[in-house]
Amino acid sequence: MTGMDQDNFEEGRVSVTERLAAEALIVDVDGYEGPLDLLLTLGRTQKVDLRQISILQLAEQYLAFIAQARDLRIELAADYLVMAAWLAFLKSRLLLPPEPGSEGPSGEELAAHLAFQLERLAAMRDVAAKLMARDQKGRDFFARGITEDVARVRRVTHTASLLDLMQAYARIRTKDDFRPFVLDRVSVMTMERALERMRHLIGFAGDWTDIASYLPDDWQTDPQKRRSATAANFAASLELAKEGRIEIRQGDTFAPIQIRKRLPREGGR
Amino acid sequence: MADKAPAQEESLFKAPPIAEQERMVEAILFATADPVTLPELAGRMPHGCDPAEALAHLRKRYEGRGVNIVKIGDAWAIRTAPDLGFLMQKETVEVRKLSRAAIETLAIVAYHQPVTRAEIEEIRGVSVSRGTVDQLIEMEWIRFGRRRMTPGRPVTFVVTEGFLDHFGLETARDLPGIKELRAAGLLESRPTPGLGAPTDDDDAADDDQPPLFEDD
Amino acid sequence: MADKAPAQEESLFKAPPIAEQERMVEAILFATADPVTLPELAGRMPHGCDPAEALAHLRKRYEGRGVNIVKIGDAWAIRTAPDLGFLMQKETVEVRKLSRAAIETLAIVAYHQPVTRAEIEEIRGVSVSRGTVDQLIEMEWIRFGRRRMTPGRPVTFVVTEGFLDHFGLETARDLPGIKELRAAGLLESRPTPGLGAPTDDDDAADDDQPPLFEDD
Repeated sequence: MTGMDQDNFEEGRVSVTERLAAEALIVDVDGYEGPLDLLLTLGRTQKVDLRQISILQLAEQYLAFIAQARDLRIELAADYLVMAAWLAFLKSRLLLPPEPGSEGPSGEELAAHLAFQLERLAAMRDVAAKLMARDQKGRDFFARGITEDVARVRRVTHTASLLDLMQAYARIRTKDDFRPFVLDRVSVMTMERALERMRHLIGFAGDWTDIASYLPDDWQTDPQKRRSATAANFAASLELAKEGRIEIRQGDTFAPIQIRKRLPREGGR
Repeated sequence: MADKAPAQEESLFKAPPIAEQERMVEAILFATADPVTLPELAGRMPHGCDPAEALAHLRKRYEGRGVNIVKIGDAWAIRTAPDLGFLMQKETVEVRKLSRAAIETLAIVAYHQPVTRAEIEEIRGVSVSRGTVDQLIEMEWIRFGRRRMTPGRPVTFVVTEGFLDHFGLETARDLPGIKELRAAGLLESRPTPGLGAPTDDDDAADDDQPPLFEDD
Repeated sequence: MADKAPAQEESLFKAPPIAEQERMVEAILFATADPVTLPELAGRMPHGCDPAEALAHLRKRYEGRGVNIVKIGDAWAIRTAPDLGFLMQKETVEVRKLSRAAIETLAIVAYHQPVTRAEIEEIRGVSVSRGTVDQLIEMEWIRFGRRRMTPGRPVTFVVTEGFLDHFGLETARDLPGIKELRAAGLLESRPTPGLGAPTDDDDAADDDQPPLFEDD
């Protein structure tokens, strides 16, 4: 496509100045936002309204540019070469009378579309500049500096269904193996009570001691009382451990749970 | 304000009219992230401006408005009028399931009312935290009943109308009994002879406060 | 305004007088940097309020002041008067420098929206890098619009409310020069002779993706 042009540019015949001028135009080829942008730039050199631009002339300018770039061994992206091929085709369409019976759009139609594209791109450039020249937030006008964020007051309401209620009650009732309900307060040891007791005792125990040994004597025989006291003691132990007053260990699953007073400066449990 | 502007212009050579200064102070107070002091205002406004005067005008202008010019330490800021603070809240209601402790306590109160705290603890086998009871009272699902005529005269808890309403019960007696719970598969079927609903022996003494329901 | 309040009170049972509603709108708009829609206003004001009416009054009240009530899309905000920007050097935020490609892409989206990537490329005559689009999306100036009902169902891009806010536009119809461009036929999508409309081949693979985005 550019073979005929290349002949005109023999290495020796290009003067240094010409060469520099060409380079100045071409070296910046990366600066062009694609072939359409390059065409627009070249079109501007025609100094005419884009509506009256000579597409034929533009095609020639473009092809010359590509030829120069090649001559200077500048790598051109494929886009530019595709456009060159298309413009060469357009040029031939514009110059030669249409072949009888040939299909497809006429050269004029193609040229008009290219002119439209150039005009549209130029217009978008123009409005883009106008847009950026507008007053901008954070530069020319400002939003509120002290914002009072809307406090999201999260009101939590709790709910339960009748089923929840019944299940809860059933849970409590099954816990005790359906023993007839009696208010046998005497056989329940509260954690508070166990805690109170253990707080005093813990100081006297030397090394690791089974928590079972902390059960009061009169709570050890009756299984119900023993169970309650054990649970209370265990809960109290956890509480004391949480307070950092004792350490708890259990050798294995179901092995005796042992506690001891926490010794200062000794890690581990 | 407009009538003051010319006088101002004479005395402060080249300074913008006071109405204009007021606009400036307004914009600065609005856009600045922190309260602004008078020297800061003066530093940002054109030479010869009188920010104190402009501020006084502005302050007056915002009197009774939705936002006011307020002094914070040595500095000035625009703030929401105190009476409109409620607009700065957006209430979102989050519904959560009642905790296990609360629902169990509630169930015990419902089935055993009137019931004392000690009794609740005995039935649950663990102590009942104050928070749990308070929460149920706050939800208006339980309330204090009559004091028990036993040593220490402990207060009792009963369920409220609100409770009945929420659970769609006409009376607490409508709560399904143990047999029905079992039939519904809520209790493991392990019939124990003689087991009924709670018997509440202690309540027998409470003849001044009739039990709300009979067991099945 | 005060003279209108009683009538208002009659027509809107129990709603606060319009002057009071105006204060409320004022407080709400002052409290936030983001535009607030009428439904949002109504949601925060007492029942029966007419924020649109209150806003109209308020807007008038702030005409010519240091801060103005501006409309941005469907929402409202207070912004400093543009002529006072020079006072705000301290508040100026360094806007990230946009590349020429990004600026052009933004303008094309704004003037041609909803527009597909293929259409943007057709207008610029060069492929649009993912980074450019990503940057504009990240700045919240453009977003995905509805999918185009053409083969491949390509996604489209539209500008956001944030874009309108940033450039002080009430709607995209207020874009500078848009009428002239339309009159000149430069906003039409004209197919390349002999080629038909742009085909968006690259988006063809996307049609398994449901239309995530609505266009407004």
